[in-house]
Amino acid sequence: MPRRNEQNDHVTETLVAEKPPERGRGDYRVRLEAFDGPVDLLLYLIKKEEVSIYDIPIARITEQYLEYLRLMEELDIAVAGEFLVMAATLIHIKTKMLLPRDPFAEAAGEEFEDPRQELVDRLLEHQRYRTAADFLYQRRVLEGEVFTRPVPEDEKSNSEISAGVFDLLTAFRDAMLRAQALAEIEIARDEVTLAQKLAEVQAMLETRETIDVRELFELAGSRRELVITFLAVLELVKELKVRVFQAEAFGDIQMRRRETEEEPGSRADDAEQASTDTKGATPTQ
Amino acid sequence: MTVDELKPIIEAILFATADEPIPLKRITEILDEDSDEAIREALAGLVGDYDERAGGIELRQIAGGYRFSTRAEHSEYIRRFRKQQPSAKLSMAALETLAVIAYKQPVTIPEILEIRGVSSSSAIKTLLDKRLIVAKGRKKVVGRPMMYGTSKEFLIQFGINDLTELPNLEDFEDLVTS
Amino acid sequence: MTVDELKPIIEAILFATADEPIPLKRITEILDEDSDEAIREALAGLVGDYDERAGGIELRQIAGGYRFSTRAEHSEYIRRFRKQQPSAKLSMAALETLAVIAYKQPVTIPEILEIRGVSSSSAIKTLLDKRLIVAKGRKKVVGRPMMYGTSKEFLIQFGINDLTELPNLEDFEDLVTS
Repeated sequence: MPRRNEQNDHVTETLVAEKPPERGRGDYRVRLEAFDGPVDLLLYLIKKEEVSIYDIPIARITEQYLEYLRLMEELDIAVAGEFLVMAATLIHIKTKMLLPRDPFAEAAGEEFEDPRQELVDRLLEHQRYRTAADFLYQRRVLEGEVFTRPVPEDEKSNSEISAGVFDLLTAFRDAMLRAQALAEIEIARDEVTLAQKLAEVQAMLETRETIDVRELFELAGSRRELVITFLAVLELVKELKVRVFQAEAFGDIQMRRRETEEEPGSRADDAEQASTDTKGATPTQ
Repeated sequence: MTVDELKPIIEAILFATADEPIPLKRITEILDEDSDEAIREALAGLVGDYDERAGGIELRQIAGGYRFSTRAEHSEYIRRFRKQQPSAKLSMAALETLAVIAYKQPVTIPEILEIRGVSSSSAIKTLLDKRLIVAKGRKKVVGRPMMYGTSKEFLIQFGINDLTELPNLEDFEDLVTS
Repeated sequence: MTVDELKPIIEAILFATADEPIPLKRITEILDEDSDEAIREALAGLVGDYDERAGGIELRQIAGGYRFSTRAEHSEYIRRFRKQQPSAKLSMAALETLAVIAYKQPVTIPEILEIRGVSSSSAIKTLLDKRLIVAKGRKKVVGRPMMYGTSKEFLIQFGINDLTELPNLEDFEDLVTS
């Protein structure tokens, strides 16, 4: 809804404007949807109220925190569960602060534990990581100003990548998704006949001396077409029209026209013959 | 700028740009506020410095431009170094084939073809050469095709203890759905 | 060989291997007739030479290896020359997540959640995509969650030689309270 968006933008702006300049470094300043987690919001409130992190006026801060949650709800910004958990924690601490200290415990020499302690520890830890993030940010910017000698083109050309296990998973998923997509295409696609395939391959052989067989297979849009391509290749080999060979063990299989079969007449005949054979998987001859 | 101020800048530019010789004209275009005279002098100074040092690098005028290169007398060591270089790097095709083998092992070449949709024999050869996969006996089906699986070297190179440590689709979904 | 004879050879090797940091070990493997001591000394000598020259190039220790690079102060000219944009920025969430991973590694997604107070999966995915972090096996607890740590690419992109170079997390406290 346009109206709501407008409102949203407006308030986001206010939030940004209110943010202390310390965090205001343009680039990583803001997540548009208000705060990156409850601890973030809490730290912001503490800074805004100019109170000490070691002596948080818990009632005041809790009230403000809840107000922000209400604001976020009003603006239809999804309030994540974490924010609510923090709200509960704050209220719990506030209640504990209201209770009188246990005189017996104090008499027994037990140290008084501030109900806010755990929260303060968490806030401090969060702050530390934020400062660490700041440090990393600066390091990266600085390092971005440093240039190395580029790898010469000839070494780079075989575009290799160094991979981790998640790259493996991604590659596997991609292959599986592709296999699925192929299966879907198969249903939609007009079925190619062996005769058409034979003619197609022979036409390719007219223009090119050698064809990588893998390349032929890659042209196949479905498993069925793959099988037909394979049969077509077999057929051509059987009829001594082509010679297949490998340049090296495990190398790609290459296919080459046999020069002895070059008489134009016979080729035309073959094409005709093949085209008469429309759906048979094992053509005559 | 003075010649002494220009020298490190020109040195940095020549170092950080590709292997091709850089013509004087391109440098004067970048440093357009400085006189050609000063730039020429800085370049001559750099060439002289590197000659004097007689280190592993020299700055030479070649094919109408300036280029850093190593000296011929050290080529033997560089060649040795390049040869020894362990290449943990894989082409995309090899990586994908390796992924299929890692997740589907033991698996035959026709089965890999079925998943990838393309022939993978050259990728398989690469993976065998790099000892990332090994033959795992023959499958008891027609044609008795060879089955492949990942090797110990694979575990080492990918930094995992055993195959159960490979991320699964659940780990992946943990990351995408948030 | 003497240290003075070793220096140009090592310089040539480091120069020819372009942008990859080369660990000491790989150099000692090539120059296997020379003592590690002499090689170390030659490397230190080279680093010192380049520092002293204060030219356009420096030799730095980064990601556990040695690598030639230009100095930050000349970036402006090189960028003009290469017509290259600075690398993409990371979001604050990604940087904070990276900080947690850098200091707590190996660390799982639930552990990161506990520290940051928010789900960090999309940040983790970004960091994986950018190769700044890698999977480090599974934690031996219920559910066997995947653990993550920083990569060599992280060290390179942030100009760090090894993780011990990171300032102590506790030292950041001064900044926090001041």
